[in-house]
Amino acid sequence: MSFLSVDLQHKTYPNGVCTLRDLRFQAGKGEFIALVGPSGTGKSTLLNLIAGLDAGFEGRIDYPADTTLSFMFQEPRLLPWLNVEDNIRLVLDAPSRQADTQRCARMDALLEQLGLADFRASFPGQLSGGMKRRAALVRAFVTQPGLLLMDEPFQSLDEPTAQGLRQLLLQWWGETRPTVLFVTHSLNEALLLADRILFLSARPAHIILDYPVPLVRPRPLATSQLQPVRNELLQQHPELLSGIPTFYQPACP
Amino acid sequence: MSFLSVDLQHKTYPNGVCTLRDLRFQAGKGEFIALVGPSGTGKSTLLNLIAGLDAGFEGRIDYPADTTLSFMFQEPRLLPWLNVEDNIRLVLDAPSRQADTQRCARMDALLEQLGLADFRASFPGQLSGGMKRRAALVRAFVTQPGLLLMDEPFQSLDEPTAQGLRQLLLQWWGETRPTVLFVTHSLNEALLLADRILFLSARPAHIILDYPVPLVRPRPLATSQLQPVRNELLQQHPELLSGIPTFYQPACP
Amino acid sequence: LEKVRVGVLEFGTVNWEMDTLKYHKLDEQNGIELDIMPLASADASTVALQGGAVDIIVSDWVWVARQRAAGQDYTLFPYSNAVGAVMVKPDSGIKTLADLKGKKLGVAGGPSDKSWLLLRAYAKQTAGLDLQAEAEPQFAAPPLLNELMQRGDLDAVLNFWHYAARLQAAGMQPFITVPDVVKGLGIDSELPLVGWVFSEKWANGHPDIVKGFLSADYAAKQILKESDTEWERLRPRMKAESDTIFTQLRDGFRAGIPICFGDREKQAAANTFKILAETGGETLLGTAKPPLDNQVFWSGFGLPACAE
Amino acid sequence: MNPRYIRPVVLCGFVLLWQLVAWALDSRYLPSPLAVLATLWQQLRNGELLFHLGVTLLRVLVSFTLAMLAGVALGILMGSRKTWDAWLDALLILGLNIPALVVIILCYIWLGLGETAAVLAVALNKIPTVVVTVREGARAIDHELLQVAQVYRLSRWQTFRKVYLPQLYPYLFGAARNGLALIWKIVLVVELLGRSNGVGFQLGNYFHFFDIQGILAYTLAFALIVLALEATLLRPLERHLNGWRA
Amino acid sequence: MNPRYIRPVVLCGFVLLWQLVAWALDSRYLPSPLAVLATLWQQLRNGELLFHLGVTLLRVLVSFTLAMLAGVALGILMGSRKTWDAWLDALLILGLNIPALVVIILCYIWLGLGETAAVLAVALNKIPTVVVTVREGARAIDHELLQVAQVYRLSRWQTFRKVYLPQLYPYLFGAARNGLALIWKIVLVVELLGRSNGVGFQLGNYFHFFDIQGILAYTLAFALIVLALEATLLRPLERHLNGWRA
Ligand SMILES: Nc1ncnc2c1ncn2[C@@H]1O[C@H](COP(=O)(O)OP(=O)(O)OP(=O)(O)O)[C@@H](O)[C@H]1O
Ligand SMILES: Nc1ncnc2c1ncn2[C@@H]1O[C@H](COP(=O)(O)OP(=O)(O)OP(=O)(O)O)[C@@H](O)[C@H]1O
Ligand SMILES: [Mg+2]
Ligand SMILES: [Mg+2]
Repeated sequence: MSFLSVDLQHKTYPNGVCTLRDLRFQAGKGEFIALVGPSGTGKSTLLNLIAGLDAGFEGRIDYPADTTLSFMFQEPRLLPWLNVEDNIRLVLDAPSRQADTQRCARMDALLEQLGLADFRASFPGQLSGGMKRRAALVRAFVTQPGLLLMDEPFQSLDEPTAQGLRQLLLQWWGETRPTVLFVTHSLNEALLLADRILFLSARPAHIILDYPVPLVRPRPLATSQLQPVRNELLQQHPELLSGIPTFYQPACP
Repeated sequence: MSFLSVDLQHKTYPNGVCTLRDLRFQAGKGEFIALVGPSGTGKSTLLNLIAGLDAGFEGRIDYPADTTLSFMFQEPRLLPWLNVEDNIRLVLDAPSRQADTQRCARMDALLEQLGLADFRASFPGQLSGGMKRRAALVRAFVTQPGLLLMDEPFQSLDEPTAQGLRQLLLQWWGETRPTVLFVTHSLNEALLLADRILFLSARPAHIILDYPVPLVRPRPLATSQLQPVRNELLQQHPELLSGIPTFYQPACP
Repeated sequence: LEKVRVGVLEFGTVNWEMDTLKYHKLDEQNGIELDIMPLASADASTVALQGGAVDIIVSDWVWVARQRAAGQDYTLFPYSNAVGAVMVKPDSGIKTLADLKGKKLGVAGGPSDKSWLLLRAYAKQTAGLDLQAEAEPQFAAPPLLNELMQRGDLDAVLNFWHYAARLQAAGMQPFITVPDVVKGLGIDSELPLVGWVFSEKWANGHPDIVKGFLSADYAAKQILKESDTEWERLRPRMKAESDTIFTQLRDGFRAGIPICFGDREKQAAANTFKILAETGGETLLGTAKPPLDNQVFWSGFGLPACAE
Repeated sequence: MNPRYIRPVVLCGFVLLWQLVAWALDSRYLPSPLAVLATLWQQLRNGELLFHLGVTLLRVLVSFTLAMLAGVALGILMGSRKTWDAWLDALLILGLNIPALVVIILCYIWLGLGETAAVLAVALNKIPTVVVTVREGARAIDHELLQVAQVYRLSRWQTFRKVYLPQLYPYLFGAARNGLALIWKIVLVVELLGRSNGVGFQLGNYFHFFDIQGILAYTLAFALIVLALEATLLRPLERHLNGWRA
Repeated sequence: MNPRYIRPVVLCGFVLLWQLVAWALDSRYLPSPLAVLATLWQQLRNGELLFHLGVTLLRVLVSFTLAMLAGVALGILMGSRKTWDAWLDALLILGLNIPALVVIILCYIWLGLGETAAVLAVALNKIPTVVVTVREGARAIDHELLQVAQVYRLSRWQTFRKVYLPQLYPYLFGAARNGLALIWKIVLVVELLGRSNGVGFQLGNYFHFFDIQGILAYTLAFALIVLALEATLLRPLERHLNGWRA
């Protein structure tokens, strides 16, 4: 049964840039989907449309109306005038999810796990780039969403930290089973995390390959063990990561 | 002969966070140095100090006074009210480097190479995350600096694009030979690009390993060919990428 | 010809006189050249005098007395006896001063206005009524008071004569005039309140100018007193909405022309000053104290009518 | 110098300078601060100052509150909705540029010589200036942060309080400071034209007799109140709200 | 509706409503727009309006320019340097809250009843309000962008023009609009108290006779000028400068 269904004819920005065209896919409840595609094609735009932040497009996007959302934006987007803790409490206090002790405990645990426990009272301007990103991750994880949108969440973090966070994400996903759309530029990361990978073309974006990851969970953590799958995929579809493909460039209407 | 000499006793922010402590190194003219270290340790802080943006530290940083700088910040930091072209022209018009036809041609070439030729007239708010980053790269490359500071420049770009940019950077570095300090979280990237890699400890940051990369140029581009060097390094120094090391945590004075 | 600069309200009554003076070239005939600086508010003229932009303005002698006490050497020569009146509606039922009790009484010129203080003294003396406390005085700008009166927001209004004249034309009745009040207070003489004000030092330095100006002005007054055609000429300046208002204004003006200013009048002023001092206190007089400084009045000129 | 002492030092320096110039000029148009203080003290003792100042402050308070509420609401509306802006903009410009005098007279005529008219006249004069400032703030709002609020389903009130308002603070402080000053200026005219008490009424009297000493005494009293308000309320509040910028 | 037509429609609607109310009330305190226009036309024909308006506009122009220049410079200084702020703040608050009347009288008395005094009095009244607004803007400046300018060694002028100023635009527009309105208000008082021409002088005369029709005619003339200024200068400029926000 499909939980999320995306059926876009096209999305054109007011300045005439056509980003999405004939992009269609469905996602089952609890499915983990990775989105991979060249820079500037329309991945963030797609997440924005799904989140309901932009209604100016042709097509339909459907999922149950009572779904709670979390969105880890491409930039951290913390409120600069609230300290780390208040930034997180803000979404905890939203009417749909009154902050209870359990949620607060969850926040404390997450801050601890992501190495921010000593920086609860710091303002975003006093954090490093990676720390801001981690604070935004806490904010996205602390609410328990039915649909989780993540836009390159682990960029700009050192490898050990990123790896730890991937594990954390998988563990948490296993427990509460939200539907996840996960934008990444790293094929390894996608192979490690997702049930399915959607490869997007260059702008205007559409899906050039819908790839179910042929790996059982729990998956190997070391890159080297992903290598065979990766190699096979790239052998079958050499165009996937070959830079900006030019074989499909229709004009928008 | 050393071009840049950094001799820091410590850097403590007004709120008491001590980020750098006993951090010392020298860089020769034209050397390409990569900085690798955990998130939140003080890499960006270090670049800020070197760029002269923050004078509140104990220690000395020396390089020739007439050195021209380029700084690719961790975030793109484009001026939102200027379009892509004007953002770049702004630094071209700085008094120290009057925009001449040669420089303008260079700008055009770079915009073309980085896939921004069609977006010269777009404002930063109309670009994708990766496109902003590419525009900031053009800005950093177009001036011909003696000292180039880059803070995770290729994050948030798809792999083919990033790989292309690495080549571009190397080619350009080979031509004009600026001294480069390059912050990255990717050991592979560091191995591919740098003459030396400085591994930083967790906060307060100091250098735990000064590693001269034992590879001749031109280097292999495929990750698999870097693997032996990488493995050997990690075998000798297993603590390097083991997350936040805790063996050195002296208090600041 | 010597220049004399006079600051007057552009549409004030004084400017009617200045117009006549200029029109008949009375200034040249008296050896001066009149330079009129039109202004838009009464306060503007005092600013102009103190700022040295004009030589002569119209103000009242209480003001002069107070300025003298504060060290300014201003002096005054009478210009008009015409002052205000309390106007009421014919059907208002206000017959005596005592009837003003609890009534809304509009007052022009603020709580330190001479007419208002004299009225208060008179009410106190004859009816034992403290108007300040027992009536409801409303201080506001004169044109505003006129409008509010006509709208019925006020029961009575004490306003300057040319505003009162307009009210009379609109059907209101004078309930008591300021001359009545003065007389009632036992001051048995014509009492000018406003006059030409100038610096004593300047006047001593230019006695011919002052004499020339005052003579020319006297001549203009005589024309206005006798000639109706002169008034027809002035009519556009007066902005009289109707013939009634026009007549009221003309007659009011004529009635206010001072005839004589001698010792009797000065004594009357001194007596009035005493009463004002009692009622107005320091708020009105500042550092000035009775008896009235003799030098308040300029003695370098006499009105021909009472030369004897 | 320790910044905490700078302000008092500046004020003292200012008074000292004034005293010196007053001595040097010895003009009645520049009374010495001592003389002004003496007048202030005397007016304070006989109760007049407190009475008139109290009345005026009450009017200032009421019309300030009115004007800020209406102005901020309208400013946000016009700054965030283009259509509303187009509809109301012309009227705003008219409202902004009607001379204070006209509004005051019309209020007095239509509503009678009362407190309502006075307070309303002041508020009407002030509202457009608040709108103009706040509208600019609302136009500069960061939409990316509002998207965060939308995605995480913050309540309208939370969004306003925590996401919207902090971006308006600089504009609100500007509007409040200028507003207080403007209201004070207009209240004086309002009182001069049609009230029987208040500082404006008193100043009118003083002005008539050119009693600059009295004028300055009342000015000083109000200025002291505003200075106190700045030091105890506005500045600490602003410092608190701007803590994150440091 | 096409937004380009909204403003004219609103203005026409406003005039229509006014006409209707004027008919319904039939009061001399609310003359009909037709009557006001007739007065306007007549005053225009006999040249008085153009003369007085011209004189006033010249004063407005000069003092506006003066006040904006001084105010913006001081505002930036105080907003970006804490020490300067501490030193000048108390004086700013004093300047802000001195009644317009006091400044005007003192200027007239000390400088004589001339144009210099008039223009200076207006500018002095206005400067503190510009400072207060611009100071808030300068405090909210983004330092990360200034760092870009510093690293790439932009000249001081470039940094100011391209990096600093664009962040101040919303504040400058607020200050300019409010400034124009405030100056217009004060210039009227200034003219009322000591000039022999200008709109304030004329309004004083009309007030003398309670000629609301005349008062409104002059008000209308000025409002039309400001509306034209908005439509041809301020709004297009603002749209141009805000293009990037769209
Ligand atoms: N507000 C906007 N107005 C106009 N064009 C826009 C706007 N936002 C994005 N675009 C254009 O839409 C295209 C897709 O942008 P989007 O941010 O979705 O890319 P992306 O796939 O997320 O890229 P990246 O990996 O670099 O973040 C880009 O070409 C961009 O120029
Ligand atoms: N303005 C500031 N005020 C106070 N503390 C700061 C400030 N800027 C940075 N810090 C602190 O200094 C430390 C180092 O920050 P820095 O940005 O240099 O880290 P980094 O090594 O660049 O990390 P990342 O890889 O996440 O970007 C962090 O702990 C951060 O909290
Ligand atoms: Mg994106
Ligand atoms: Mg960093």
